[in-house]
Amino acid sequence: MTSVIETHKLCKWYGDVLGLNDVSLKIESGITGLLGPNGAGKSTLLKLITGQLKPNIGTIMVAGEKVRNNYSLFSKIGFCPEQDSFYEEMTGLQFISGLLRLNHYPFPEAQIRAKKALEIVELVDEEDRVLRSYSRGMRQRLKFAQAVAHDPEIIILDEPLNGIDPLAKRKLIRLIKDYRDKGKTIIVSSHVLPEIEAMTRRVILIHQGKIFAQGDIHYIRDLIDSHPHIISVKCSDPRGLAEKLIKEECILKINFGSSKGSLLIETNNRDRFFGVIPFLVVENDMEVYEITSPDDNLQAVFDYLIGK
Amino acid sequence: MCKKNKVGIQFFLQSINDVFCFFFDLGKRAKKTRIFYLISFLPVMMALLIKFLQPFYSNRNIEDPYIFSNMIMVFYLQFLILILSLFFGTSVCSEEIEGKTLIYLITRPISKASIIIGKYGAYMVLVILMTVIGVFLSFMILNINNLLDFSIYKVLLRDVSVLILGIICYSAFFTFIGTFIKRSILFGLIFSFGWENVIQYFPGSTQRFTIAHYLKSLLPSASSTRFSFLLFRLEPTSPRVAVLILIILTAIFLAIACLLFTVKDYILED
Amino acid sequence: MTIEVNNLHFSYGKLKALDGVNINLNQGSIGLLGPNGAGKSTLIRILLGFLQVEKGEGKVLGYDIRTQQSDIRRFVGYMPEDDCFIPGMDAVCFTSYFGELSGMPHEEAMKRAHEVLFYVGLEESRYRQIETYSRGMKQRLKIAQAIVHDPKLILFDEPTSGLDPRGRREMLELIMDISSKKNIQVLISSHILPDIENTCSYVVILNKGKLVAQGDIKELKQIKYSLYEVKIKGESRNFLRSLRERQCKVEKTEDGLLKIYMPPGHNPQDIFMIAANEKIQIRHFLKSQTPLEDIFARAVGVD
Amino acid sequence: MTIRERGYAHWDGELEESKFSWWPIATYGVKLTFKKKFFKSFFFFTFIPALAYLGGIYVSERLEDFHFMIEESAPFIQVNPAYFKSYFTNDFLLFIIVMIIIFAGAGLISDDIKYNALQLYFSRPLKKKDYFIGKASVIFFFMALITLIPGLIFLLTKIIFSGSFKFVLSYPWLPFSTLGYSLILIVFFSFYSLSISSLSKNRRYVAVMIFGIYFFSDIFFQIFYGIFKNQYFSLLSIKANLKQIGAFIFGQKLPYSIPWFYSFLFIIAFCTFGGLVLKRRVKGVVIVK
Repeated sequence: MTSVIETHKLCKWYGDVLGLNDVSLKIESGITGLLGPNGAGKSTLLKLITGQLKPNIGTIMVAGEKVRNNYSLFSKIGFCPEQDSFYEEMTGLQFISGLLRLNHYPFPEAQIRAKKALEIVELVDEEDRVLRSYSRGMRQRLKFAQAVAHDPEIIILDEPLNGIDPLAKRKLIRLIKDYRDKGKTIIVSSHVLPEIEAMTRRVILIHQGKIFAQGDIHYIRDLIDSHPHIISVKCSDPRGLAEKLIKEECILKINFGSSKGSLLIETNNRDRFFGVIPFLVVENDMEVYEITSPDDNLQAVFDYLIGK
Repeated sequence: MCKKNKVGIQFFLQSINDVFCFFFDLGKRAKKTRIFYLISFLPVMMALLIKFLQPFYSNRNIEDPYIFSNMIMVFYLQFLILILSLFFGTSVCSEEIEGKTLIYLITRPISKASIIIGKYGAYMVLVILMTVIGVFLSFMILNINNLLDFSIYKVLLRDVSVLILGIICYSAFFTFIGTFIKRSILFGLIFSFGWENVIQYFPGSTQRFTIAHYLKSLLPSASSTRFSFLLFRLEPTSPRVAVLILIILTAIFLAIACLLFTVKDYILED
Repeated sequence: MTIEVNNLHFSYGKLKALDGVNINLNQGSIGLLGPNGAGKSTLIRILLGFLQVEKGEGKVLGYDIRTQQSDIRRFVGYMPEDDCFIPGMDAVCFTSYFGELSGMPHEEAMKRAHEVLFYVGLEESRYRQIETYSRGMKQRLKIAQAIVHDPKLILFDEPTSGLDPRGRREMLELIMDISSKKNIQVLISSHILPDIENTCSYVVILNKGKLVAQGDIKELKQIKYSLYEVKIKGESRNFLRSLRERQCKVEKTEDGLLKIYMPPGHNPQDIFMIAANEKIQIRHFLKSQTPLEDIFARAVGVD
Repeated sequence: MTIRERGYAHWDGELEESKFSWWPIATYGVKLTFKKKFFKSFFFFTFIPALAYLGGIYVSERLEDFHFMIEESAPFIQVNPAYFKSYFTNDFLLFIIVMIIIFAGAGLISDDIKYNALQLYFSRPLKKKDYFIGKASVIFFFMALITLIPGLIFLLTKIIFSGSFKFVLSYPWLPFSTLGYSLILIVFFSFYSLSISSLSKNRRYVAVMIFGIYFFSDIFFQIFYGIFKNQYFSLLSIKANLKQIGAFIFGQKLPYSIPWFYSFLFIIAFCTFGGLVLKRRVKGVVIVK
């Protein structure tokens, strides 16, 4: 697949604070998830891609064209910012149709497109209310409407699901998926793994300004599987279970947790381990209350990748 | 299909017009614009008060046109248009940065220069509207009794055009200041009320370095009177040259503002 | 008795924010639960004296909320919900400033500020300007200024809103450490239920200004019927079929979690037995008592 | 051997009920203003009038050396209460005062409202009175440096240069009037700038308003005085009222022939109005409904 967005050896720092360090990417059409904790450089990368910031080193090509001060490119790009800032005294409809006029749509066409965009994000009955009175979820959806109103090929969303309730989150995820099916290129940045997992399998992991992993999420999951994992098991007879488990060679370490009856097992082969557990429990007729893996989250992936 | 981007002046003017309409609608509705509308009606209120008090001081024989040209005009020229252009000029750029709404503008298919010029134009029209309405009303009030002889309207026209020229030049300068310095309001105040007043005590052509000088040289009747604001010794440049210089200054300031705005990276986190 | 409030009424104009609330809370960490607009923030603001009480009276740490306001504020720390900082200051300066305003001498406040900033985990960025702080660091700074004068009671207003998972976990650990070992009473107002569940021992549920339920979390969550959250790996179709044969109700949530309702009297180990025969891996197995969500939903009447 | 217990440690000190609970607000406020960009160069700029007048005192002592230069304007350099009055009420100093209260004062309360730090202040045992006194003392500090301190320095240098206490003996009340007038200036401008600063969140808006109201009141007076030549219009202008009080306090001829205490009433009325605005605008929580 031809890559829509390409960056080569991209570096950016604010004063002496490092923003981005040597990032080379190729992004194809469909949804690409940009994952990283707060302050990892996600927003900096997105701002560089949309030409809002000047890179100190490196080049960026979007749809084959240079980005910096190439404003005609923006008829093909839709950007949904992270900040929660609006022209507070405008109504929803005026905000969208006003911005559409800046896309050189004549006034009547801008109105129609604006109404259509508001329908997509289900804000039609709030279109005449002033933005000041919008709730956080509505503002987030309005930002999404602003990014897709001019039907761009490339949609860039900076933390679109941040701080909105689960119901609105599900609605927005469905919307983003609809746009993927229309063949758009979408970049979604977030710091929560399940949100991205619900949308796409293609992920870029970014931390401290560097790209740590890029590719299919399951490839990364398996990567995690191979590295030692901590699993906490609460059962009626922890010592008995431990005694049985010692024989398994996939178990690296077992320590007895502080609370009664809890066991912390470190294993390098989760499939093998989870395959054995049901049999052990059934054979020895043990009462198992809980099986959880405390480090099965994004942070653990990063800690592992950074080799902490 | 996205708009075919015809590179060239026609496209540039088109985007300026779009930005102009966007901010003109927004400006009309903004709360601060309404407050400044009230402020711009102060001279009208003053004119009314003067008319109201006149019968009590019948011994004073200052005729009204003199009041208008020497006092109301001075008030406008020296104070009101400065305050208005300062606030609206600097907010062309810093308002977008403080409110973090710049992001919506620079991700549109229009050049950054057209954003500056479009918004500058929108705010100019707003300020000019405020001023013209105020001047016209106060002029009418003060010349109630001789509304019929048409020579006075020539005076009104000249005064209004001088004020408009003043607004355009000052706002261009403050727009440049807005894109250039973070503490733009304070610098603007020091320039317009510190520098432009102190300069009048200096001899020779140092007066050439203020915008106020060219504006005053367009007003013939502004001779030295006891108001401390006016130039003590005004060596006016000829009107045509003054107008030319003002226009050139406006163009230069706007060009620099656009250049700065295009080149600078505005980090939005304050 | 930490907080005692009886028959408290308050309304913003015609909007009734609190009507007839009676609470008396003592030791331990207290959770204040309720949907947005239930009156949680109003209650906290009344306790701090930001708002004048129309009807009803209350005592905080034994001081009356109407008359002894300054005593209350001396011994209470408050972590507000929204971002609040002073431009131009760095973290040490900010924390010691508010320490001094609580009545600490200057040198003591400076010493204490460093100590507290180390505690909340801002040690390496404590000399940086606050504007350059990320959201998580600003939340920690708000905690630092709330505990700098060693208060007896701390009021947290939505401490974990808008944080990434790691930030949330560390924030909750911080709150638990403060409330558990160091005999400081803590009141946490939040609408995120799991946070309250694993940090508080006592919960008060408000809705539309009325007190809907209150009690110790352990009692409220007795086990009526057993609900298990399970994540499996492998062929799930016949695993689910055999579960349903045992009259267990199974629900699949969108992030791949199975919710299995076991009728009373069934042994949870059957799940493992079925998994063993179907060669399914049970990656996550959690017996969750009736989660606060149900109590909350029932109490608030799912609106 | 004790192991330092990890985690939260109590503070063994005692919180005392201090009378000066506004003191930290003052010290930190001044420190913050100094940290602002461009402030140091601007701050030096504010001492120019004081230095000029100090030079004048020196010249007045050495009249015979300079007589070849200024025969006819000798009375100008005569140091007497009129000299003090001319320092305290000249336009340039008042312009500098307005500039300094914009630089130091515009953001005092408006930033607190914008970054909602008010709830942090008032969740402390801090009364509103202390908050205002703390913020006002920041302005007190900067204005005293260009009004009170120079006045006392002038007195001191006059005594030292003339080598005798004759000057003070001839005008014993002068130190008290310098002190009195400086305090009036400071109190007035504190109320003025703090009340406007509490009106809006936007710092630039406050700066324009502080400047606009002061200058507009003066222009308003000049226009009406120009037309009607009635002294009572001087009550409209802030600057005129301050000059009137200054002239009275330094025992000089009043610039406007209206009773001096009218101006005094104007100043008091303005301060109480400012106090009311402050009381209403600054509260622990902004109820946004």
